[in-house]
This record gives sequence, structure tokens and C-alpha cells, in this order.
Amino acid sequence: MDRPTKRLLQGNGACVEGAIYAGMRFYAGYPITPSTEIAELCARQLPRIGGRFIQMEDEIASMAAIVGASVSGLKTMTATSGPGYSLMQENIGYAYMTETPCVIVNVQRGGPSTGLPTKVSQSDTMQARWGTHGDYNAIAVAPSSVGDTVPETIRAFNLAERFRTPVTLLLDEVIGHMREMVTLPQPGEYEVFNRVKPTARPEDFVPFELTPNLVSPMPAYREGYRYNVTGLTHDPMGFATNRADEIAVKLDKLTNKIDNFKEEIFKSRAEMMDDAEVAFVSYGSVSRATLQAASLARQAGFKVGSIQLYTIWPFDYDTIRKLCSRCRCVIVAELNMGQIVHEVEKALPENVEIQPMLRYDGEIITPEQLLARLEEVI
Amino acid sequence: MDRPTKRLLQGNGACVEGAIYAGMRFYAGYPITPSTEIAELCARQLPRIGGRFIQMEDEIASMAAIVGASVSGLKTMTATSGPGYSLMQENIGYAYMTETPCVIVNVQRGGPSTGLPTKVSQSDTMQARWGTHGDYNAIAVAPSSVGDTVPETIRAFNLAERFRTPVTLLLDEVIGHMREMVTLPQPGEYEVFNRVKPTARPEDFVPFELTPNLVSPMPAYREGYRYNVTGLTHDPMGFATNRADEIAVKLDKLTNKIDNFKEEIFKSRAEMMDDAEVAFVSYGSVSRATLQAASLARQAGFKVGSIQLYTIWPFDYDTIRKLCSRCRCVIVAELNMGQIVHEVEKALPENVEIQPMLRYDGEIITPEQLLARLEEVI
Amino acid sequence: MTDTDRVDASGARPKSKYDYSQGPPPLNINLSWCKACNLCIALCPQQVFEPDRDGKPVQARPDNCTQCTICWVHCPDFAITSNYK
Amino acid sequence: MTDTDRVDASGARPKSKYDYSQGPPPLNINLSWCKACNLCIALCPQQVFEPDRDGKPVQARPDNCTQCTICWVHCPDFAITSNYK
Amino acid sequence: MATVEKQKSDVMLNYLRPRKKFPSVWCPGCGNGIVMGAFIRAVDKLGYSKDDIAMVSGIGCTSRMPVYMDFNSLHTTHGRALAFATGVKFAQPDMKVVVITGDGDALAIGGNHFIHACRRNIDITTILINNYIYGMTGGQGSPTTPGGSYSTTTPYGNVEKHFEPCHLAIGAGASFVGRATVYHYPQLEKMIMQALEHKGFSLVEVISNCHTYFGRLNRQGDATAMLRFFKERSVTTARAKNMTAEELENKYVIGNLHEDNEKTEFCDEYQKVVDAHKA
Amino acid sequence: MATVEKQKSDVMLNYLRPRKKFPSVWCPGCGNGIVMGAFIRAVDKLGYSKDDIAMVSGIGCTSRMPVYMDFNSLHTTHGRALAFATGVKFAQPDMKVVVITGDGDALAIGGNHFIHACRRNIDITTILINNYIYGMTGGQGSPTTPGGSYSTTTPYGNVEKHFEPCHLAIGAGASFVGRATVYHYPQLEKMIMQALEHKGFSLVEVISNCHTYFGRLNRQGDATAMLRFFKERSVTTARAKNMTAEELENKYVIGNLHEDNEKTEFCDEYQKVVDAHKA
Amino acid sequence: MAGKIIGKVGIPQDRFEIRLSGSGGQGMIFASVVLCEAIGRAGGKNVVQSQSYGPEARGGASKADIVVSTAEIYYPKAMKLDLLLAMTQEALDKYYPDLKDGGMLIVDSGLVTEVPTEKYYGVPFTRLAREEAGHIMVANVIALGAICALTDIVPLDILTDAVLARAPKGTEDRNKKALEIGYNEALKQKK
Amino acid sequence: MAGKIIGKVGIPQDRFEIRLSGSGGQGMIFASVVLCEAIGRAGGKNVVQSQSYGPEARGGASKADIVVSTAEIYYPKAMKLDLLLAMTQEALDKYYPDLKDGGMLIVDSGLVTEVPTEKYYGVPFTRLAREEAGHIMVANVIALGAICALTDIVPLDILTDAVLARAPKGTEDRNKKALEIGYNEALKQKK
Ligand SMILES: Cc1ncc(C[n+]2csc(CCOP(=O)(O)OP(=O)(O)O)c2C)c(N)n1
Ligand SMILES: Cc1ncc(C[n+]2csc(CCOP(=O)(O)OP(=O)(O)O)c2C)c(N)n1
Ligand code: SF4
Ligand code: SF4
Ligand code: SF4
Ligand code: SF4
Ligand code: SF4
Ligand code: SF4
Ligand SMILES: [Mg+2]
Ligand SMILES: [Mg+2]
Repeated sequence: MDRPTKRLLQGNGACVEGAIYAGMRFYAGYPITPSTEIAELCARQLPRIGGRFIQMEDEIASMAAIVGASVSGLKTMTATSGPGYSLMQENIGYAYMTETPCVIVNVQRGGPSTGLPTKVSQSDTMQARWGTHGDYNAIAVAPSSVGDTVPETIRAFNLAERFRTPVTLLLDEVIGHMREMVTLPQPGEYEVFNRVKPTARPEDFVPFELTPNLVSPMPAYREGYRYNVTGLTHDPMGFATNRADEIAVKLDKLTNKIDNFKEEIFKSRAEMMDDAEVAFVSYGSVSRATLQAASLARQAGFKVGSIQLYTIWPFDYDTIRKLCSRCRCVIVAELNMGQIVHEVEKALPENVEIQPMLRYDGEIITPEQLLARLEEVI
Repeated sequence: MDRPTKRLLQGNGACVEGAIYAGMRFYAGYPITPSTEIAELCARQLPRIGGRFIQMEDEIASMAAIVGASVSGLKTMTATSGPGYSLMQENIGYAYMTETPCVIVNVQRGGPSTGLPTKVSQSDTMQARWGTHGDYNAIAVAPSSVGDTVPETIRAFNLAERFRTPVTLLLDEVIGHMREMVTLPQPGEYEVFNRVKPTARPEDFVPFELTPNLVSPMPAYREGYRYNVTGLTHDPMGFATNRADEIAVKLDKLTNKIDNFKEEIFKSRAEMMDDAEVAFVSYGSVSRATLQAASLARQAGFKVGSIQLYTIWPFDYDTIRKLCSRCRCVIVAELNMGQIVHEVEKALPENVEIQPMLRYDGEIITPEQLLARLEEVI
Repeated sequence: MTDTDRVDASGARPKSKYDYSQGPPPLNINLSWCKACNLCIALCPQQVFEPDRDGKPVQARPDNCTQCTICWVHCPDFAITSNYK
Repeated sequence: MTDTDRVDASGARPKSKYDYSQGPPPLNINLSWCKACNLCIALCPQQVFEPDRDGKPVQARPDNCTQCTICWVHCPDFAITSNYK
Repeated sequence: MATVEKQKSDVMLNYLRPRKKFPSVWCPGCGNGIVMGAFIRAVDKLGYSKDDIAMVSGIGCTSRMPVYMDFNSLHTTHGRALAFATGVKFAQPDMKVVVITGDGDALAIGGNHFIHACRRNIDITTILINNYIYGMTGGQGSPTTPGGSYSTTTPYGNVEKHFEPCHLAIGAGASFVGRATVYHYPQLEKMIMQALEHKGFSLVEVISNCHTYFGRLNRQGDATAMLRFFKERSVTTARAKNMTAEELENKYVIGNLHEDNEKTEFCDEYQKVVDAHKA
Repeated sequence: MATVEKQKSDVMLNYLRPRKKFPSVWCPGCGNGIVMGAFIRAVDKLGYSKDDIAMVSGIGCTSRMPVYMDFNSLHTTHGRALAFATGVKFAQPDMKVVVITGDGDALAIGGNHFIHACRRNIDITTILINNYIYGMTGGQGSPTTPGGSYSTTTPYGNVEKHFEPCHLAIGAGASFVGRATVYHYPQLEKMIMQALEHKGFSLVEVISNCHTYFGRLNRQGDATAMLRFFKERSVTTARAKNMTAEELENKYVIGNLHEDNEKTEFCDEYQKVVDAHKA
Repeated sequence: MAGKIIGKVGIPQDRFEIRLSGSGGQGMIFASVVLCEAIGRAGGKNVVQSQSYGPEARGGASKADIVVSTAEIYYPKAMKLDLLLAMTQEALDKYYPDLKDGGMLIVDSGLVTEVPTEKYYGVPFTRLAREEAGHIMVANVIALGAICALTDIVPLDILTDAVLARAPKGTEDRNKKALEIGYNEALKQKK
Repeated sequence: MAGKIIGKVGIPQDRFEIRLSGSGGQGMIFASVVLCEAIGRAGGKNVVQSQSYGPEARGGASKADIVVSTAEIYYPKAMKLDLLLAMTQEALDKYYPDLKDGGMLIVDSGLVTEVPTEKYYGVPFTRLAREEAGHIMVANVIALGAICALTDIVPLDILTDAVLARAPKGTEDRNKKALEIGYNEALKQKK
């Protein structure tokens, strides 16, 4: 099947292209605006490459099915939006606890509740970190255009497999639905990480072994390793435990396997930040406008920069602090009532003024709005 | 039925007593350790007072049923633990959006996932603020003993009715299961807030009217007011809207009706804080130990104080900052990997040292541990 | 807005027991609610309607109408009521 | 730990086709797994067992055992296996 | 059931929600409007007070219905209408509680609440508009999409089996179960009346047209064509009795399929406990 | 089905999980252990490879079973076992996927996945241990708790109606449905073998004893008493055919209740699409 | 708003914004996708397409926007239109205010009767589709032909390729013809 | 740990910690609840009871702790036991290490055969229950009687009231008798 490598795609379509490139061969989902095109494209494309698509009875089942299929040995994905993401939370927690790689795409729309199904929002940012009960650590990745949705989706899969953990890919209605020309990557153009398989003899296999990087090798089913997977807090053998020492070890593992590699996971795009006195911090579709506003300000002679977060979680406070070391003011622009702004506050010293530039009425932030805000602070 | 007003109760039992005192007459739930006794007691007690108990098919349905019954006109409650709380998130969001009063009790156990069903934890603290998708504001209340579970449950109901919003009552396995002698309150001893009913003529009734305090009067069914309730973002009439201006007004209402009354909602117990140089901040069952540790330190001549949060959300940064104005070090003690510690960090100036004192192995923090940590900082 | 145009029936006498010649037309059509779905036009057993330029019903053969109810109970937008029933 | 005590049958000859007099007792009982639920004792059609002080089965009438399988298939803790089957 | 004057053709106008913009969001010709008309006329004939009716729905095209009517309306989350409705009914047992739901809403995400409401035999009337597809989200397969049919998520023809909503309800314990179509209006209206009057859980499955998606993707034509199709393919329960399984293939059997008036109702039974134990 | 040597009484020891502590967490006499024995012996007789078996469960006493056996075991969240299992089976269609579940797990919180797995006719064997109560959480009512029975959440006797799991499964489209008890061991083992060999969704409902809660609260005595009770109250499908509805009241009808070997299976049908469209 | 930045540099206007609007069944989304693809393939320009949705995804969207620029397109939504195509009166009434002063307006002159300006192109797309192209369905493609003729946004051959690549099998001729009809009809009017 | 604070004030030991332990069916929870209630009703002292749970709530818990203090009980769990009742050998083996030096140990001498100290009270509670109180079920109540006799934690009459208030109808006499048996049997041994 030879198709032109440059194609007009919606962000949702770019996500499917990225996922298939990364090796995704199992999709389970339940339709919901504005993510539905992802399911529809998977339904069409997966059979063609020997993959599997199933429409489950709801989002809870969708999340369950991708975990089951991932434990069985496939790279898996689901996609949803706010209400479905909320429903998935319990089983996302199961994926954290069982250290099962998988990618959950959340194409964000306005909330809470049914909210604004066809309107853009970034208001599930904090939920992507704290949505399920208990202690754990989360990875969330956020592209800002149709074009970078392809590599960022690949990166989401790589992180999931590399760290044996669920990864949330945060899109939003604008990116998901907008169409742009995208050059599809050639084989080999991006690294594709495949999960590390055990080399121990089956009888010596310790499924949740504490390896140096805290990630345990993971066999597929029918590879000769039979072990127990449970959502109960468990020891390295995978057996439930109530022992305080073993409990702490497990939770530390879940946290540290990510925290210890924050630098590997965190990704941002800093533009014109070297000497910036005022900076924008943003992510997702908003970053397009912030970048333009910053450039215009530079043209007008002001030392303004832009930081775009490609990784939202884990939030890398150190990097942000370093990048903003010359800033006296940071404008955090997001499509919600102020979520990542709190993290930026945490990252920066008290003498840096933090200006939230928030919009939560279903529309995106315009360059004019950003410039107007800039005018106030420069 | 005359029963002694002083009784040996579990925290779960105290919660039921408080709820009934506050006027709860409808309970829907699904059993889960360590909250189950709440359901069992409601099953036994509600019919005796003409109330209604129903065991639903799951937690999603439980949450739905209490919202349905609350809209119909009753004061309602459900109780659960981590996994169930995660499942409830979507419909909790519906309660936020529709401004439906109700109380959700989360008797916390260890997570993530099935985790540690019989072990104590406080690791759903952040979830109580950010668990469902979208933007909203949350109220969460946390007692620290069986005794204060009665008034705090009453307070949770009062806040729910006063602000037309779901309120989470955060217990934990230790409080829920431990037994203490409790003096049950006499009628009239505590204020009981009943929801404000509309006085407008039905044809003039604006169900989600923007009143001065932003809380709209709420009729019961069959009181002559027929209106539309929807989880879609809606205008004051209750009709779905896509208009940017109306959307912003609705979300501002949800946030400000709580933020504007933070002082009324926030409750903490500050002991020995007037001149404290070192302070504990804690909540729930941990606060018992912190209070003891602070007292002992005082006896030993050190200026140590203790702040117990009865209201977790909204977090009142100003009050905490004021209370800690003389502190050089604050020890935040909680049974998780560090959740409220971030809020305390946000509240306090940079020169105050923040020491997390965390335990997440299923056991509670002992006074010895707290004293040991104190020794390090004084 | 109500369709009050009377369009003459061309062919055979209607079987209707109603005599519309003295009063208003058999039906009231709320054109601002009508979505031109064609159901009334297609389902009327007496071919009372013809579509107008927008596809909305015009009572082309009013005298045919037997007030059988079919059109208005099937109108998904409550755009049809009877002037006689 | 395996129950290897032979307790003499007091009454009638067992109907068993097995002769246990030369070999090990009819059954192996893993007392460390046995939870003293009483099912084997109650369900054995030949009254082979008696409970010990802890309620665990003792082969009181071993020669009665017909190796009918009932006790071991019903033992919820896999504490009974046969020495003959 | 109050005796009412002979019903006027404009009776439904009395029941439309004041201050709500009309016409509805539905596509031209969508069967949802026909069902809404039948429901209103049924309520009017039964003489219920508007205050005593609570209409609960989930999410979907169908579920938008309650907002248009001047009853107590609760437009809830996708699939959960029956769980919310259970709260309403149990809190206000004297009300008529009606759930309007789609095939996806009731049987995909909402399947569990559906079978449990049937099991409890709680006195809720459920009108399930079965258009064989997810209309609202743009034409994905639903649990009633027939094998081989096309939808946007079954681009090669559906490989799944479908539910028969009525059979599922009977297996789960519902005490009134019937099937109607939007073509067969008088039967539909009558069945809704019977369901409303039935004490216990009642299900009315209404075969309806989503020509915008199901019709288009499966070449069944426009609204008119689909209604005609329902007409041709329907047989009444009476006639079906004398037909072979083969003859019945691809037919819609319409009429009352199950009725059990002996089964006790949930709220009633609970009330007995309250009466016996109230202090 | 490989021919195997005559089975030894200690065969199950070969299938117990190495390095797992025995005995189990279950109460003395809990029927779960009996079912586990029957399952192991069935697998052994069928000669399946351990690697080819995935056992998936939710949460509950019953759901603790898989960890004790040396197969691939996935102990998931409450009620969701069938949804996880669907992922496993669809990803590894050549495996034998078995779900072990309780009445609460399968039919309360898990009811939706249960009916959808039946509908899809996906080749999963579900062993539903019906002890009429929530054992794990300490004796609350379940969707199979009979009317009038006591549990900690039905302190005045249950006012709800109960599901018949087998009827529900048939209504939802399962293609193999049978009922057994922990007393009737040989029938149980045989039924599990049949279910495992059946292509499509198979349900084995096993009536079992939770004497710790259901038995105690309803004065049915200890494990032995409850097993005897099952013995007395059971009639085979063959005998049941000639009995009146009245005679059948309070009886457990055991045996195969439904079998449809014509119905196509989900993964097979999907494979056909892949074969037809694979580039 | 003429502050320190905007006053100095302004927001660069190196973008061309197009809106195709009509009613549900008129294929505006399809037309916008094809047009975008053609512009994208022609090279040298960036394009972004976006569209409006009804409740959830249901109901044909009636409006699609395209932003074209030689520079990177930072802001993906249309702000002030350079070109508005209105296939119905309703669409024109709704979107005319978004048209830039001096922006190009193209309407279906068979369906749009009241136009609030005199500077516009009117082509009876729907009538031409029915009467000359053989099917009402291709009115949108006729409109594309007209846009091609009236602007220099994309060459006709590339547009034709793009249309044919997306059109269902068997409709190639009809679509080709439609493009030509639109192109020629508009050329006649080109001022 | 003898730092600046603890070195000076220590952790006040104004608390008396009791653990009742045995196997699932022996009614340790019931006994602890009744004992707590009695202490609470007697007045002047604070009590906190807690218990251990099996997987989820299932399976009779086998251990219940009571903390008694005249002061506020800040820390609700037992740390070092002042009194351990062990109704089985297993329970004794498991919890003996938690007993304070010089703490009081009471065992069911019919079921516990190996005691790692000589300073303990042994009463054959279960045998007494079966043989003298008429039902094995009341072994726990006999143990309560013994605790009452061996400590001054609660007066017998208040304990009796508490037991009777919680005991099922019809078992009053049996329970009363059980308390007395335990009380008297223990008194005999009181050193
Ligand atoms: C939790 C959740 N998941 C998914 C959706 C998206 N959604 C809205 S309606 C719908 C399906 C509607 O289908 P049906 O119930 O058949 O109603 P119809 O539109 O056909 O009347 C879906 C999947 C949602 N709103 N919430
Ligand atoms: C989401 C969620 N809700 C509730 C629970 C608590 N819970 C655990 S097992 C169980 C019921 C088990 O009953 P059943 O499935 O019949 O299994 P049994 O213990 O009787 O074998 C419940 C309610 C849970 N673990 N997760
Ligand atoms: S009432 Fe009957 S006859 Fe008259 S117009 Fe309507 S459908 Fe035709
Ligand atoms: S049925 Fe109603 S909406 Fe449809 S064309 Fe006729 S009047 Fe218009
Ligand atoms: S095998 Fe049969 S006869 Fe022998 S001990 Fe067991 S049950 Fe009794
Ligand atoms: S059946 Fe098994 S566990 Fe029960 S008493 Fe017999 S050997 Fe012990
Ligand atoms: S999409 Fe289908 S179900 Fe929805 S309104 Fe249109 S025709 Fe009706
Ligand atoms: S509680 Fe019941 S189901 Fe659970 S192990 Fe005990 S007897 Fe078995
Ligand atoms: Mg539908
Ligand atoms: Mg059970």
C-alpha cells in the first residue's frame, strides 16, 4: 500500500498514524466527541495491518481491555474525552499498580460533566496527575499541532514501554479536529522502544523485580513465564502483601522509576529564552499563539520568550526554574481556570511575578489577548 | 426509642449518626472495605426513621442515585473507599455541574488500585480536589477522631446544602474502624442547614439564577417548579449553551460560590501556634499524634505548635500563612507520598523550611516518629 | 407563521366528511418549526400535500383531507395541527 | 506433615477392594493444609474418619475406604491425596 | 386514570417547555420527535399532572428529549439515566418516573443499570428508542447494530452479535416488555399508556430511524423510506405466533411481549419494611 | 483434547503455584476450593498446556482463586474481569481464557461486562461461583440473594428480586450455559470440561457455600450442612422437565441449560475481516 | 489596542482566511478538505482547516475554515475572513460580519437572495449542479471550481487531482465536469 | 532515641493497653467492644478500641486492642501491651513480643501449652465454657470475667451490664454465669 507520505490529517488522525508507527496493534475504545475519529480510524486501519480493534461497552471496559491485551503482549491504546477519562480512572490505577504499559489519549473538551462536547479545553491537566486514588506517579505528554502529534504519540508509546506505565496523551478539541498537512515519518526515522523481555529462566523469574532502573522486564503470555498480576499491593513476586516494608518498596518503585528519570521524560521547547525577562509557559494548542506573541514582542524589541511543555507530567521544576532564571514575569497561558499555573508557581522563586492568562469559555486564546497581557507587564 | 446518648462507636458509626442528625434520609451505596459499616448501619437505621437505603449495583449507580434523590428533594449520602471513589468521579462531576448537594464519604485505604483494603492511608486527598475532569471547585472535610466525626459529618451536610455542591468527607481506615465513646448531640445542639427553597412564582423561576451569594434556591420535585437539569454547560435557565459568555459565567459561578466564602468553609484547629517557631500541619487520624508531639515539645520548652485541617478543600492559603507567621519550619505529616505538603508550600514564604513527614506503608505515624523529626529541626 | 394558502384540488372529490370550503384549511402548518423532512407529504394517504421550494408541505389538495391524524402524529416537529380536530 | 497413624477399625470388615493391611494407609492427609472444615469427615460414605482434637480428620476406619474419591475431590484445601489412586 | 375530553391535535403544545427554543436539535425526520409526540399524547390521555412526572435521560440524540417537555427533567450522564431515576423514584415513590434512552445509552454503557432496574422491578417506565446506532456521536456501532451492518466503527460490516433489548429485559426480570415502531403510531401510543399504568418496571422498545447515519451507511434511504421499511418488516405478536423461526428472520415482532402483574414492586416492598420497623 | 493417563488423586499438586503460600485465604470448608480442584482436574484431563491458559478474575473471595494456580493469572478490579479477559482473548486468540468470578463481581458491578461478553459470544469460559452473598466484604446482599434472605445490608430480609444468572446469560446471548453445585462434584468437573471445549462464550454457574456469612445469617449451618442442602434441593434438567413450576420452586436445576454450537465466535469473525482486508 | 508591541509591529497579516459555509448536507467539509489538500500539495504554503460541530458530532457541520499562509500558522482559527463562500441565506447572514473589509464574497445566487453588499460574486451553484452537472451533490465542487477561478490560491489541475483522489469511485467524470463548470462560470464574472 | 524532647519529658505512659487475641470464631471483637463500653460507662477514663482485619473485611478478625487512659488518647493504636489475653497458642506466639516487660499475660490454659514466661495467669476458658457455662461460645465472656478480677480496670457490675446489653436475648443467664466463673476462677489465682 503506497500512499503519499504527506497527507492532510486531523490531529486525531495524526495520533493514529503515530500510534501505528510506534507499534500499536490493539485498540479498545468507546466513542466520544471529540476523540471519536481515533476509534473510527483504528477500526478501519488496524485490520489492514493485522491489528485488532474492538469497540467495548464503555470506557471502563475499554481501559480494562487494553490492559489485558498489553499484559498479553501487545502495544495498546485507547482514546476518550473528559467523561470517559473519569470513568477510566479506576483501571488506569490498575495499570499503575501492575506496571502495565499502555497509552490513553484524552482529547480534551470543556467540563465538568458532559460540559461542552464540541468545545476546546485543557481542564483535565490536573486529573491526568491525580485522577485515580492512591499514590503513584504519572506521565502525560501534550503535542501542540497536528504535525507534532505524530512524534509525540510515538514518544508516549516509548515512554509507556520504557517505564512500564500508562501514559496519557493530552490532546484537545482544536488539535484533534483541526487539519494540517503532515509528513508521515519513514521507518527508522523515529526510535521505537519495545518492552524489555526477561532473560531469567522461568523458575527464577521475579516479575516485579527491583532492577537498577526500577523497571522490571515484562514477558508476553505464552513465552513460558507464568506469573501473577494483581491490583493489590504486592511483593516483587507479584503476591499480595500487607507487610509495611514491602508496601513502601512497591510504592517507592512506582514513584522513583519515573522521578529518577525525569530528565529523560521531560521535554519542552524553549524559544528565545536565553535572555528573556518575560516568558510564556504554555502547552497544547495554546503554544502556537504564545510562540507568535513572543516573536512579535521580540520584533518590537522586548526580551520575551516562550516555553512550551511537551511533557506535562512529571513536571520538571528544575528545568523551568533554570529556563526562567532571568525572568521577572512569567505568563502561564492555559485553557482552564488555572491548573499548570500552580506548578509554575512552585517552580519559580517568589520574586518572579506569575500571571495566569486563562480562558475557559470554549474558545482558544488569541495572539491579541496574549499581546494585550504582555503589554501590561512589559 | 431512647438510647443512651453516650455510645461506643466506630468512626463509621459516628458518621451515620452525624448524617442522620443532619437530616440525611437517603443512602445509596455499594459495599467496600473499610467503609462498609456505614452502609450496613444505614440499612438498619434508615427504615426506622422513615428514610431509605438502597444497595446499588455499583458505585457509579450509587452516586447517580443520591444525585437523583437529592434533586428530588432529600438530603443524601453515599460512602465508599478508593476504587469506588474513582468510579464515582464522573457522576461527582455531574453533581458539581448541576449544583446538587450531597455528601460522599471516602474512608481511605491504601492505593493505587485495589491496593491495601484494610490498611490506612490518606492518599486520596488530591483526588478529592482534582478527581473528575473539567474545572470546578471542591469542598472536602476531614475529622480526626470518632468523636469529631459526628459534628464534621453534620458540617459536611451543611456545607453541601449551603453551597449546593457535593462535599467529600474524608475519613480513613483508622478513624472508620476505631471505636471510641461518643456523646451523641441533642437536637438543637448543632445547627442544621436546610437548602434554600425558591420563593419566585414558578413561571418566573430561574433555576440557576445568579444570586448575590451565587447559590441558587433549589426546589424539590412536586413543589410546582419544573425545570431542566443537565450536565451540559448551561445558562441560568438550565438550558445547554455554547455561548462563550454564558459558559464563563457558569464556570465562574461554580468556582466563586465557594472561593468567595472560603473563610466560612475553612476550618482548622490551631494549638499553641501563637508563638510557634515550628509547627505541625496535619489532618485526619494523624492529627492526634501531631497534637501529642507538639504538647510534649512544649513541655520540654520548645515553641512548637500544631495545625489540624478540618477543611482540606478549599485550602485556605492565607489562614495557614497567618497562623505560621512566626514559624521557621513547618512539618507536614500525612499518610501518603506528599499531597497536602504542596499546598502548604504554596501557602508559606520561601524562607520557611517545609519538612514532609510522610508514611505510606499502611501504618499510622507514631508520636515517636514525629518527635524524632522534631528533634532534627529544633 | 401558518400556511393559509388554499390550493385547489384538481382531481376527484375528497372522501372527507369535513367540508373545508367555508372555513380555514384542514391543517395549520407551523413553517418555522417544520424541517422539511417530507414525512407528512409521503405518509398522507390522500396526497393532500405537495412540497414547496424548500421541501415544506403545502396543502395542495385540502379537500382530500379526512383528518385521519397520520400527518400530525408523525410530524417529528409538532409543526402540524388540525383546524378541525 | 502427613498423617500416617493407623487407627484400627473396630467394626465390620470394609467393603473395599483394596487391601491396606500390607501398605500405607488409604489416604495421605496434609495436616498443615487441612483447616478442619469437617467436609471429608461428614461426606465419607464409609465413615473412615474421626476428627482429632483440632477437628482434623484421622483415619479411624481405614479398611472401610473404598477409594471412592469423595473426600479428596471435596477437600477445599487439597489436603487429601490417596496412597493408592 | 382520569377521563379526559377528546384530545385535540394541538394538545402537545400544552406540554412543550416554555422558554425553550423550538424546533428541536434533531435532524429533519428523526423518529425521536414522533416518540415524543406519542409520549405527550399518552400522558395527556392518562390525565397525569405535569408535576408528578419526572423524565430522566442519559446522553444521546434520544436523551435530549426531556428538555423539550414541561415536566421535571433530568438530563444526566451517558448510560446512567436508570440509576439516577432509581434515586428519583425511591425518593418520590408517588411520582411517575420515565426514562428516555437510546440503544447505546441503555445497552452499551448503561447495560448494567438496565438489567438491575429490570431485576428490581422498580416502577419506572423506560422508553428505549432503538435506532441501531449511536446517532449523537456520528454513527458508530451500537449493541443493537445487526451483524454485517455498516457504521463508522464497523467499516467492514459488523462482526458482533446484537442484543435483543426485549429478550435481555425479560431475562433480567422486567415485568412489562413491549416493542413498537415509529411507523405504527397508534400502537406506540397505546403501549406507552399501558407501560405508564403498569406497576413495576416497564420497557417499551421503539424501533426508530436514524436515517442520517444508520440509513445512510446502510443504504436504507431517508426518513420516509425507513418508516416504510418498518411497516413492511413488522408483524404483530399475534401473527408471529403462527410463523416459523425462518419466516420471522429479519422481522420486527411488535406488540406486548411479556407482562407479569403479580410481581411485587421494589418501592412498595421497601415501604413494608419501613412500616414494620419505623420507630 | 489429548488423551491422558488415568488421573492421580494428587494431580492438582502439579498445578499449584510454586512459591505461593498454602493453604488459601478461604475460610475452612469454603466451596471455592472445591471448584478450584474441579477446574484443575478438568484442565488436566483435557491436557491443556499451562502456558496456554489465562485465568482472569475480579475482586472477591472467589476471585482470589487464580493466584493459587500455575497459569497466567490476572487478578483485576472488582467486576471487570470479563473486560480484561476480552482484551487477553482478543490479543491471544489461541489461548484458553477463563474467568473466575463471584455473584457480586459478575452480576452487581460487573453485570454490564457479563452481558456484553455473552452477546459477543467471545470464547471465554466463565465460572461464576454463586454463594448468594458478598463474601469478601463480610456478608452484604448480592444480586442473587433471594428475596427475604438476610445479609448485613438486608437486616430485615431482602426486599429485592434476584437474578438467575443462567437466564440472564441466555437472554444476553451466551452459547453455553450450565449450572452445577459444589456438592455434585463429578457433574461439576464434567461441565467445566464441556465449557472449556465449547467454542464461544460459556457460563458455568456453581452453587456454592459461604457458610461464614450466608449460612450463618440465614441459619443454614456449616459447610457440611450447606452441601447437604444443595444435595437435597437439586434436580437435574432431565428430571426438571417433568416437574411443575410449583414443584421446581426453591430447587436448583442442575445440568446444561443451553447450548448453541452454530453461533459464530467473535475472534473468529474478526479474523475473517483481517484476512479479507490485510494489505 | 495599539500598545507597545502591536503599535510597533502589528499582527502580521500574511494569512489568507477562507470560510466555506452552507447547510448540513451541502458538503462544505468535504470541499474544505479537498481545497486544503490541493493547496498543501501545490506546495509553498501552509494550510490549516477547522470546522464547527453540532451537539457532540452529530449533524453535518455547516462551516469550515481554511487558513493559508506562506509563514508558519500560529493561530489556527479564522479571525477576519478574506473569502467567504455562502451556499445559503442563513449562512450568509451568520458569517457576513466576519468578512474583512474588501474580502471576497461568493454566494449561491440561486439560494441567496439578500446580499448586504454589491461587491460579490453570485453563481447558482445548486442549480448548475442539478441542471448541468447531473447531480445536486456536486454543487460544492462547482463552488470549488469558482474559488479556483476567482483566486490564485491553487492551480486548477492540482485541485482537480485532489478532488478526484477523494471522490467516490464512479463519480470522477461528474466531479471533473463540475469543477470546469464552476471555473468557467466564475471566470465570466471575474472583474 | 533520647533526644532533646524525649530525653526531657519522655512519652507519657499514662495509658493501659490491652490486646484480646485468639482465632476467628472466639469472639474477641465482641469481648473488646463490651469491655470498652464498660470502661467507658464506668467513667473517668478514655478508651479506644481497634481491631485487625483479614483480606477486605472477611474472616473473623482475631485481634482487638484497647487503649485506656485518664488523659486524652492521642495515639489510638497499642504500642506496648500492658495486658495480653491469648486464647490460642498461635495468638500467643504472634503477640507475646508486643507485651511490655512486666505486662500481664492471661492464656487459655486448655489450648495454650507453651508459654515463654512463668509469670502468667492460665485459665481453661474454653473448657470452662463447655463444661460449666453450658456453651463453648461464652469462653470470651469468661475471659472478660477473669480480666475484671485480675485488673482494676472496670467494676464487675458495670461489666455485667455491658455484657448483657450486647448479648442476644435469651443468653443473659449464661453470660452472667460465664462472667462469674471467670471472675472467681481468676481470683483464686490472683497473686
Ligand atoms: C461517558 C461517556 N462516554 C461517551 C459519550 C459519548 N456519547 C454521547 S451519546 C453516545 C451514544 C448515543 O447513542 P444512543 O444512546 O443510541 O443514542 P442516539 O444518539 O442514537 O439517540 C455516546 C457514545 C459520553 N457522552 N459520555
Ligand atoms: C470498585 C470496588 N467496589 C467495591 C469493592 C469491594 N468488594 C470487594 S469484593 C466485593 C464483593 C464480592 O462478592 P462476590 O463477587 O460475590 O465474591 P465472594 O467474595 O462472595 O466470592 C466487594 C463489594 C471493590 N473491591 N472495588
Ligand atoms: S390528516 Fe390524514 S388525510 Fe389529512 S393531511 Fe393529514 S395525513 Fe392527509
Ligand atoms: S412532517 Fe412536519 S417537519 Fe416533516 S415536512 Fe411535514 S410538517 Fe415539516
Ligand atoms: S475415598 Fe471415599 S471411602 Fe475413602 S475415605 Fe475418602 S470418602 Fe471415604
Ligand atoms: S476436607 Fe480437607 S480441609 Fe476439610 S477437614 Fe478434611 S482434610 Fe481438612
Ligand atoms: S443523528 Fe440520527 S438519531 Fe440523531 S437526530 Fe439525526 S436522525 Fe435522529
Ligand atoms: S467468606 Fe464465604 S466465600 Fe469467603 S472464603 Fe469464607 S466461606 Fe468462602
Ligand atoms: Mg441510538
Ligand atoms: Mg459471592
